[in-house]
Amino acid sequence: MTLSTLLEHEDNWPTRLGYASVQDGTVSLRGHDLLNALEDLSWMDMLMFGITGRRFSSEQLELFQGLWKISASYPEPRLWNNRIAALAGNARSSAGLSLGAAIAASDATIYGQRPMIGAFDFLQRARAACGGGQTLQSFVARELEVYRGIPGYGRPLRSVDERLAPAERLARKLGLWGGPHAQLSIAVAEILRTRRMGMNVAAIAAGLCADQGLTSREYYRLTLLAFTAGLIHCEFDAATHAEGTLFPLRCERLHYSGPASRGW
Amino acid sequence: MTLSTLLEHEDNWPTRLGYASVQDGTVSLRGHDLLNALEDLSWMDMLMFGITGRRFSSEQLELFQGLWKISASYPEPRLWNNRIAALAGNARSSAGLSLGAAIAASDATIYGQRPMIGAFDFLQRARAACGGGQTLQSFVARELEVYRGIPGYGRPLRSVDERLAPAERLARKLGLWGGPHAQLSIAVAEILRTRRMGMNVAAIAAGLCADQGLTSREYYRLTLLAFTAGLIHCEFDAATHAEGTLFPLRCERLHYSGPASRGW
Amino acid sequence: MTSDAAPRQEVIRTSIWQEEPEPDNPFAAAVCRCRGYDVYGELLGKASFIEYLCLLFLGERPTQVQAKLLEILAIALANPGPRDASVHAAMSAGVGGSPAASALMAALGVGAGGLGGGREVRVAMEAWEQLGCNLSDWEAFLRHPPHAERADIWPEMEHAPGFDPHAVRCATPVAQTLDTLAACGAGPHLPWLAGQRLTLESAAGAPLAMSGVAAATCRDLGLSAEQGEMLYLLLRLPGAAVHALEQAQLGFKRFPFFHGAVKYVGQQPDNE
Amino acid sequence: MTSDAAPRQEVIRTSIWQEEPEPDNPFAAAVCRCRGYDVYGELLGKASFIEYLCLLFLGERPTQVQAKLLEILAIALANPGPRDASVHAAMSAGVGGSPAASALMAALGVGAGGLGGGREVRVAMEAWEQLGCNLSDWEAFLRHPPHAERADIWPEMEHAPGFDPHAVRCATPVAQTLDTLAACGAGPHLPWLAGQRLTLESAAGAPLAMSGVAAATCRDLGLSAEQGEMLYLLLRLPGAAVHALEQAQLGFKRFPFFHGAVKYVGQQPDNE
Repeated sequence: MTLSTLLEHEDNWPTRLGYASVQDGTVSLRGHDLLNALEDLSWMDMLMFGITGRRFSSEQLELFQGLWKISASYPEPRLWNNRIAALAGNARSSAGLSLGAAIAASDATIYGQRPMIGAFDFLQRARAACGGGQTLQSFVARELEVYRGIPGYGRPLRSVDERLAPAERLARKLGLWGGPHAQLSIAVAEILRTRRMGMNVAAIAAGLCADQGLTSREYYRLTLLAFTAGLIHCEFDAATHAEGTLFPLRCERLHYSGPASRGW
Repeated sequence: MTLSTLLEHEDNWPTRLGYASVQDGTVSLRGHDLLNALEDLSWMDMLMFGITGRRFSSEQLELFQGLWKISASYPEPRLWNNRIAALAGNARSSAGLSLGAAIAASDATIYGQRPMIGAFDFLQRARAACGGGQTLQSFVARELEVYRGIPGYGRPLRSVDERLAPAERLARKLGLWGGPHAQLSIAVAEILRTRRMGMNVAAIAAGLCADQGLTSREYYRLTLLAFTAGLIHCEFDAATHAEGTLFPLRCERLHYSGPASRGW
Repeated sequence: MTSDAAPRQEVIRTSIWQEEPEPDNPFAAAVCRCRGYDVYGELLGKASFIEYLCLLFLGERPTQVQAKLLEILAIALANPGPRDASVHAAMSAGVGGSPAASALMAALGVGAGGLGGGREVRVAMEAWEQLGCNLSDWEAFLRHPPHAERADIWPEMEHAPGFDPHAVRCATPVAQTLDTLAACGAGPHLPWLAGQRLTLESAAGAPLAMSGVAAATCRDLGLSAEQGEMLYLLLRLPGAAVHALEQAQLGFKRFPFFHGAVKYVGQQPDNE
Repeated sequence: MTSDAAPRQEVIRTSIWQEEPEPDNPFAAAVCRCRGYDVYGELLGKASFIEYLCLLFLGERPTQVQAKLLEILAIALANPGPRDASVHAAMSAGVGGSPAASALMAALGVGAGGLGGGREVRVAMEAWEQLGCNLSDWEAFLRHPPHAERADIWPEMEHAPGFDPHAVRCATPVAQTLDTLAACGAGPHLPWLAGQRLTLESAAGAPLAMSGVAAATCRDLGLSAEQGEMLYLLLRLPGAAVHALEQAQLGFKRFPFFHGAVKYVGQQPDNE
C-alpha cells in the first residue's frame, strides 16, 4: 500500500463485477449480458447475483425478501429511521433525499443493520467455536462477559418479538427451516431465557440467512434494503399530510438542564 | 394553515397508512395485520400496496421490478450515483452510508428520478391534451418551445438506448404491452425522430407504468429503489478493492483557471 | 478485456483550487491555492474562517461588510434548535446509535425541503432575482404564487417562500436577526425587507421566517439562488451535530417516542 | 382507533438549548439561550462564529487558545480539494443535477470512512484516549494495530489511523497545519505530536495525514472521540459545497468520466 498502488490504478479499475459500455451499449454483469442474456433473472436474483456472484433458488430469494417484509418494513413513523423519512416528507423535502437520509440512519445500533450483522456474525462464530469443541454455554457466557450483550437478543421497545413466529412459518413453508445456524439461534435463546434477553427477529433471520451460505459482508449488503418499504411508506404518508404537522413540539417541551442565563 | 394546525397535531398523527403497537406487537398496514394476515403478500406487493393502497397483479409487479433491472441497475462505477456509492466503499465508509448518499443523489436531472418523473408527467399531460382535442404534434411542439426538451427523449452518454427492446420484450411477455401511454411514448419518439432526441428507457418505462394506473407521485416512490442494486454492487465491489484506489487523480489533473497567485 | 476505448487524460476544471505537487509524489499537493491564495502557507492563522468561507463562495476576499453579514448569518442559522424538523431528524439518528455522518445526512435530507429548508431559501432567492425590491411585484407574487406545470422531485410550495405558515407574528429571533443584518451597511435587499416587512407579511398572509431573512442576506452577499441554498444547508448543521451527540448520550429511552400519537383512521382492520 | 395508550407529554432533555415561548404562540421561541447565552438578543454581532461553534461543542465560551485552534483547524479542513473522494462524490452529484443537499450528503457518506474520513479521526482519537502521550505505547499500537473480533458496519482499519498509507513523506500542508496549531500554546497532544512525528511515522510505516492532525487538535480542544468525528465531518463540507456548485455549472460533459478505466477481468462473457 504505497504510492505505486495509486500509480497502478490511475485510469485503471480492474473488476470482476461488470461494466456498461458507452460505445456499444453492452451491459455486463459478471460476464453475462444483463439486457439480453439474463431476461429470466428476477430483480432479487440480480441483486444477490451481483453481491455474491452466486445464484440462489427461488425459495431462497423468497426467504430473503420475506424477511425484509417481516423484520423491518413497518408503516410506523415513530420508529427512528422511519421518523427521519416522515419528517422529510412532512417538511416537503424530496422523496429521494428522504429515503437516502433514512437509509443512512438505518446503520443503527439499537435496531437496523448493526444488530442484524452482529447476530449473523455471532452465530457464525458460535458455530465455529462449537465445531472446535467449545460448548455453546461457555461461548455465550464469554460473549456476555466481554461484550455485555449479544446482538439479536433483547429489544428496545418490546421484550416479546411478534415477528419470530411469522419468520419461522415463512422458512418452513419454503422448506428452509432447520439449518444449523437457525437451530443455534434457538439454542442460544434457551440459554438466555433466564436473563431477560428475549430473542428478536434479527437472530432468527441471521440464522436462516447464514444457513444459505452467505458471508457476513454479503448479508450486510442484503439487509441494506430491508427497511426501505416502511421508509417509503412513511415518507409518502407524511408528504400527503399538511406540512409541518408531524410531531410538533411546544417550546416548553424542551427540558433544559444547562447553565443558568448569563451574559457573554 | 395556522397555529391551530399545530395545536391540532400535538401528539396527534391521524393516518390511513398503519401503525405498529408497542403494547401488543400488532403491525397494521392499511388495516391489515401485516405479520399474520398478509403472509402471501410478496415484498414488492407490500411496497406497492403501502404506496398506493391498491393491489396489483403478479404481472404488474413483475413489470415494475423488471423495469428497475433493465432501466437503472448497472454494475458500472463511473455512472455518477454508482460512483458515489463506489467512492464510499473504497474510502471505507459503511455500506449504509454509501447507499444512502447515492440514493439521495439519484434524484438527479440528467439521469435518475427527474427524467423518470418528467417522462411520466409528460405522457399523462400529453394524453390529457390529446383527449381534449389537441394534436400530439402541437403538444410536443409547445413543450419543446417552452421547456427546450422533453424528459425521456435524449440521453447524456449514448444516443441509442439499448434498453428499449428489452423493456418492450418484458412488457409483451407479461401481456402488458400496448396501453395508451406506452403507445403515446412511441408516437412522440416518431415526432422527435428528426430532432436527434432519441427515446430513452425512461419514456417507455413511464408509459408502461402510467398504463397500470399509477399517479406521478406514486410512480416517483416506485422508482426510488430502481438504482439500488447497481449502487449496492458498485459499493461492495469497491469495498473489496484496495482502499483509495478508485480513480485516483494527480495534482496536475486539476485544470485551474482562477485568479493568479496572490498575497492575502 | 476493456469495456471502452483507450484512456485519455481527463481533467477537473476549476477556478477555485490549484495544486502544486510534491516533487516526489504526483498525488500529494505541496501547495494548495484557493482562488490564488496559498491556503496552508499563508491563510492559515492570517485569515478568519468566515473570511475563508466567503472566499470559497464569493471568489474574492470579502469586504468588511460581507464578512460581517456572513458572521451574523452563520450564528443565526447555526442551531435551529431541537424542535426543528432537521434537528429532530439528526437526534433520531443519535438515539438509534446511527453513525455521526448519518445524523448530518438526516439533518440535510429533512432540512432540504420547502418548509423552512434549503428549497424554501432557493425559491425565495429566485423570487428576489425576478422581483428585486419592487413592492407591487412582490405583493402580486405573494398573493398569487405561480404554479409549476410540470411534475418534479420537489413538491410545489404550499406557502409564500420565506414566510412561516404556522406563525401568528414575526418571531423575535427573526426580527432581531433581520435588524442586526440590516444595520450592517449592506443592501439593498436587507434594508428594504426590514422596511417593507409588515406590508409583505400582509400580502403573504404569514409572518417573515428565518429562511426569508437568510434569502435576503445571501442576495446582499451576491450569491446566486443555487449558492444561497447550499450555504443555508451548510450553516444549519452545527446544531444538528451537537444535539445528535447529546441525545446519543442520553439514549432512546429518554427521547420522545410520541406514545399514543399515531392514530389509525383508515379502513377497519380485518378480522383475520 | 388508537394504536397505543393515552398520550403523555414527553420532553426533549438538553443542556444546550433553552427557549422561552412568544406570549401568543407556544410553538414560537421569543428567546433562545445556548448554554445560558441569549443567542439572538446578545451573541449575534458580539460573538464570532468560531466562538459560537466552540460554545456549541465545548459547552463553554472558549479560551483564546481554543478559539484559535478551532479557527485554524476549520480553515485547514474546509476544502479537501477536488481530488479528495468526498469532494469527488459531491461533484458527481453536482454534474448530475442532483439536489444541493445530496451533494453534501454524498460528501458525508464518502467522507465518513476509515480512509481520511470521520471514522479515521474517531479511531485515532480513541487511540489518543487510551495511549495519551506515551511513545512506546503508541509505537506498539502502530506496529501491531488491534483487530476487532466482531463484525460491524465499519470495515476494519487497513492502515494506522491518522497516517496516510499512500504517501511517501508528510505532505507540506499537513506539516504546515501541525506547526501552526502546535504553536498556538495548546497541549499536550499537538506539541507532542509535532515533536514525535518522525518516530511515529516510522512505527506506522506511513507519514502523518491531515486526519491525524485533526484528531490531535480535537483532543487538545477537549473533545471526545465522538465529538471529534462529528466536528471533522462538519468542517470538511464547505469545499464539497463550492466544488459541487462549480461542476454543476460546468456540466457532466466537462467532468472526468474515466473513459477506458473500467476493465473487466472476471469470467469471460457468454456467447449468448
